[in-house]
Amino acid sequence: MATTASTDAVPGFRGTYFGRIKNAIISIMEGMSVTLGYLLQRPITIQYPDRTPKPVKDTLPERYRGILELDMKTCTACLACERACPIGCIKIEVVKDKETKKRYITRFDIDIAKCMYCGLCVDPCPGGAIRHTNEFEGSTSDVQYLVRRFVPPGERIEPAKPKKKEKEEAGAEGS
Amino acid sequence: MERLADYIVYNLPFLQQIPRVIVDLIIMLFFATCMLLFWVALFAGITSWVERRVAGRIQSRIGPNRVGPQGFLQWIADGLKCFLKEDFVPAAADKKLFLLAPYIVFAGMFAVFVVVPFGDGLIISNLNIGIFYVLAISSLVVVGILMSGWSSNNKWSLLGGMRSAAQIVSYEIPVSLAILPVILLTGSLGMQDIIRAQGPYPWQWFAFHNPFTFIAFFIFFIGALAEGNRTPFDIPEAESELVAGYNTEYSGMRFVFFFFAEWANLYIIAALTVTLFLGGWNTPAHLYTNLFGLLHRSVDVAGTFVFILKSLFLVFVIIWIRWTLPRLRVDQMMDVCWKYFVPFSFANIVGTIIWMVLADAAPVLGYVRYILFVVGLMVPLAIAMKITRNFRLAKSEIHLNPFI
Amino acid sequence: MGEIVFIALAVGTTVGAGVVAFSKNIVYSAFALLLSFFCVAGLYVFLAADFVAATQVIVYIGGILVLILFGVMLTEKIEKVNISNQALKPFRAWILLIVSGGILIAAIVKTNWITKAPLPPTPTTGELGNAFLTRYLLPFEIASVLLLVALIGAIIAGRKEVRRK
Amino acid sequence: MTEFITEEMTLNMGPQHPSTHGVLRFQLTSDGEVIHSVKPDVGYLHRSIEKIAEKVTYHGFMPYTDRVDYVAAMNSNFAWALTVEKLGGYQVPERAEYLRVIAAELNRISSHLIMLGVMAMDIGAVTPFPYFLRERETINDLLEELCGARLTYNYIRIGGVSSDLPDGFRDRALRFLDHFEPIIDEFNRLITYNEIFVNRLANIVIIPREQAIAWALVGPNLRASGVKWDLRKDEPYSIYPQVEFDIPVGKGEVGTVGDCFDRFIVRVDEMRESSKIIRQCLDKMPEGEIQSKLPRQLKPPKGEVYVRSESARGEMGYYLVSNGGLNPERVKIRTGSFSAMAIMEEVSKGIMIADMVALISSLDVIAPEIDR
Repeated sequence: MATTASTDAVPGFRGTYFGRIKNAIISIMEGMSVTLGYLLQRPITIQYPDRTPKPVKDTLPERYRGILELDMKTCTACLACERACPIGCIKIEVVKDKETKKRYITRFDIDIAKCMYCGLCVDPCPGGAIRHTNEFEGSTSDVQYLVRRFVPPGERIEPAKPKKKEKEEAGAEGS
Repeated sequence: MERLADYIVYNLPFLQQIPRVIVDLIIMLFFATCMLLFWVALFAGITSWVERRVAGRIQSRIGPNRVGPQGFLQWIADGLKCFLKEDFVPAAADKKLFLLAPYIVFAGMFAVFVVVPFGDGLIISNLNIGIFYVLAISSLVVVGILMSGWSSNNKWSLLGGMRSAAQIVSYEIPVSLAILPVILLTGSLGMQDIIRAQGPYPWQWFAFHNPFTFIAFFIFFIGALAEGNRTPFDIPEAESELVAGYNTEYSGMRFVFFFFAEWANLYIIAALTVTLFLGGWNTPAHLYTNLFGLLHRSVDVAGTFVFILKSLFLVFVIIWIRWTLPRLRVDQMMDVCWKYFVPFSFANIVGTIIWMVLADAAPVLGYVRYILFVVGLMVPLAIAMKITRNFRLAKSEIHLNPFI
Repeated sequence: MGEIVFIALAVGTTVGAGVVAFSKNIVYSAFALLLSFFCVAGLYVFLAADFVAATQVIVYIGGILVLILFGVMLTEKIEKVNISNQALKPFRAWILLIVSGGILIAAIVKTNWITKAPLPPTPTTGELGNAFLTRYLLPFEIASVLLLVALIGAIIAGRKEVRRK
Repeated sequence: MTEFITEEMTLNMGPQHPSTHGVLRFQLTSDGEVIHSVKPDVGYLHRSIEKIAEKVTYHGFMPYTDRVDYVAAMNSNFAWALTVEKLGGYQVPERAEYLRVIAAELNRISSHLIMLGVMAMDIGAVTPFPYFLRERETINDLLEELCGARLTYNYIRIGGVSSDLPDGFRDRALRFLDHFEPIIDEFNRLITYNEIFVNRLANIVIIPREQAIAWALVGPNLRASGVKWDLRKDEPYSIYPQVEFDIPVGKGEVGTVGDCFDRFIVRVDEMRESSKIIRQCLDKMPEGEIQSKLPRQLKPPKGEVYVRSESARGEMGYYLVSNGGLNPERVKIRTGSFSAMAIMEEVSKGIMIADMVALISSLDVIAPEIDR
């Protein structure tokens, strides 16, 4: 009982008595000169959102994966994006008109609330219809407003004609 | 203060009808209120803004800059917010003590201002036990902190309260012992006497008087940081260990009181250090009063200015230290106190006594203060050199404008 | 004016002491000491003993009270707020109270108290220091040695096996 | 002398506690400041990522691997890609390999920066954290240019990477590294060799070599105990055999090998090595394809495979069973943080609460990586 450990075994101590004082003085002065140096430098933060030199949206790189956007004019309704989406935030409904034998998109919803911006839907899109924008501010008062409906309810849109080459590719992927 | 009271009574004859004790009491209460409203509250608030701005720039951020010009009114906004918040008492807390604790902490801090000098004659009460009174009355803070820690009925708070009590009680010893060399040299405990015993020029300050007071200066300053729970001794409120220590459960106004006390304490640490070691309000060229004609000779404007300037510089140093250093562990904090500060401060007392005897015999020793002053100058010089080196290595650019 | 303050201080001291004795909560007892000690310090100021008053605060509040609080907080189940401080053997306590109280009251009534005019508040620090180092040097040194012995004893008693990796 | 028996106090550290790095809970029994036992309670962040893997495609699981270890998402991506490629025998173009390594090493630096900053903050120094984050921000900008995201990259694809280097990336990356290498020295001056910091970490919670191996510590935690084991060298994958770099191990610089300080300094040194790797890769990178031709819907053959790779938090292993269909049959992820949690109970007896905080951050645990 009452065995005390020697100073060396106590965690966190090293060096001699005066050595430690010296170390403390030197290292604290080193540290304080670094922090004072930064006090004399320009801060690197920017003041989002209203005091940035130009809108943050414009400073984002080209590949930035923001909120998804769809160009209905080039969409071929190949459903590749819906298949690629791991979450299932893209919902496409295509109907075939029995009279004209034409396909129509009746629904193309992207649920931005679910979307995790992974970019997997952009890769397989043959015409580049679906793509990420630089838009990243999506806050709304209700989560249901985040469902982007690219086909207005009740309407139907005729999909674009896929080009020959891409059609083959689209066929190949089904294998 | 007495001189001021004399002056007021002399100029307002109707006061002479009333017993002098009551007049003194009223004047003192009046000045205490002024002190609280126009100095402590203002200072604590503005310091909170300054600290956040300095911390921001040190961390390469901007800091608060939205409320008012350059965010200067941020402290009012924060204060208002806290006053309007719900004063929340945990269900399992001991309500009476929980509600009382912040006031005791605050009273302990605020009562110190009674003897903090602001200039020649500008002191609420020049008690002849001045510095001893500071040590005594500030021990109220410990009780308040223990009270808050225990009554919160939260284990983290309890640990914080215990840590704080252990820390403050321990560091009271080296701090008191570091004051003793100064008292030996002065022969008085009164704050104004201590300041008068020093001179206006840096080498006449007690910090540079002899090697022992030089060490005592550092021991006092660091020990005072520990007593005020400032980094690197912020162990009681170590946010990464104890969530927030003894004030974890506090909210609203009572929470503000703790921080009010903390920021007021910043000024107390600085002012005491300036009083004891850095020459107080002594001004070089006797730029004495009458600057504004309205003020009586007893109000020393230039001295007050010098005193507050020195104190503010030390406040900046404290902030700077806070945003640089990591935190000690609780046993290391004790280790620093008992194994380093206490022996050194004892040696200082003995050394100062021997020095005083020797200095009487050999006046040559009086020149040591110039050497020590040069040594003291080396510290900012060394830091400046290190900063230039850092800038060179990291290819940084200087940007001095504080307003962004 | 002076009397009002004096009575307030006296009442404060007594009430504080009363709470210490009668409170059911040991922590309340400890904190009530704060009031008692503080009012005693005020009484010292009345006696024109400013240095003693400050010493009272620094030693009793800053030192002893904190130690007592430490002791109380290290007691069992301290993290539960409502610990009761039970009264034990009230009958014997009453006997003791009556006997000792009677002696005290008798002493107060019988003593021929000297009343003096209030002393002017003069600095006492220097005189105290001189008295300690001249006339009362021996008691002062004996007290110091005793305290030192107690300190060393406390350190030895409080030492615990350091068990670290 | 009689030994005092003191009552133990049960403390709940977490799930909401500033230094548990996420939603993690420790049940401490302590005698005042000294901890008697620690019981980690994990699972607060369980998101069934392994189960989700059975419902999504092989490509589709890639974004989920970002969420396994969000601080070093690129390394997590890398590990999944390696696993599926090994199972399916898919080839990866050489340029893609270089791109992967560049991205993974940049991410390793940024992950270590977070760890070092957070550790300094847990020890009480708040200021290093923004400095470290500032450097991390530059890396994030680089990776954002590269792949379009700052945290959950989803850059590496099975059989390649999603995009080639953007214009001027090489110059910007080199400029960053030129700036970053002297900054590491500045970090060291600011915090690493600060006397208080050293005293807080040296000789604290020493994990000796044998114990570290026995409890299956991995990555920097293992190397800090003096074991020179790095999958990039010992079980090389990708193009790591073609680049030169050292494996920093704990040397007990200020205390004993395997203490908290070693776990800190090993990561500081690893950042230098990573920067060396990136420089070499940027120089050596060949021109060519970045993605091999693979079908859109992967159907690897039936079988099972376990692939491990060196993530920022040590070995990250994916065990994958395929039934030949579109979705994996079973995925099991083995992470560095999880094995670090196991040793917690063993080594934390008799330390103080403040050391506990240092231990948690020195093991560099990321709560979502423990629970997955």
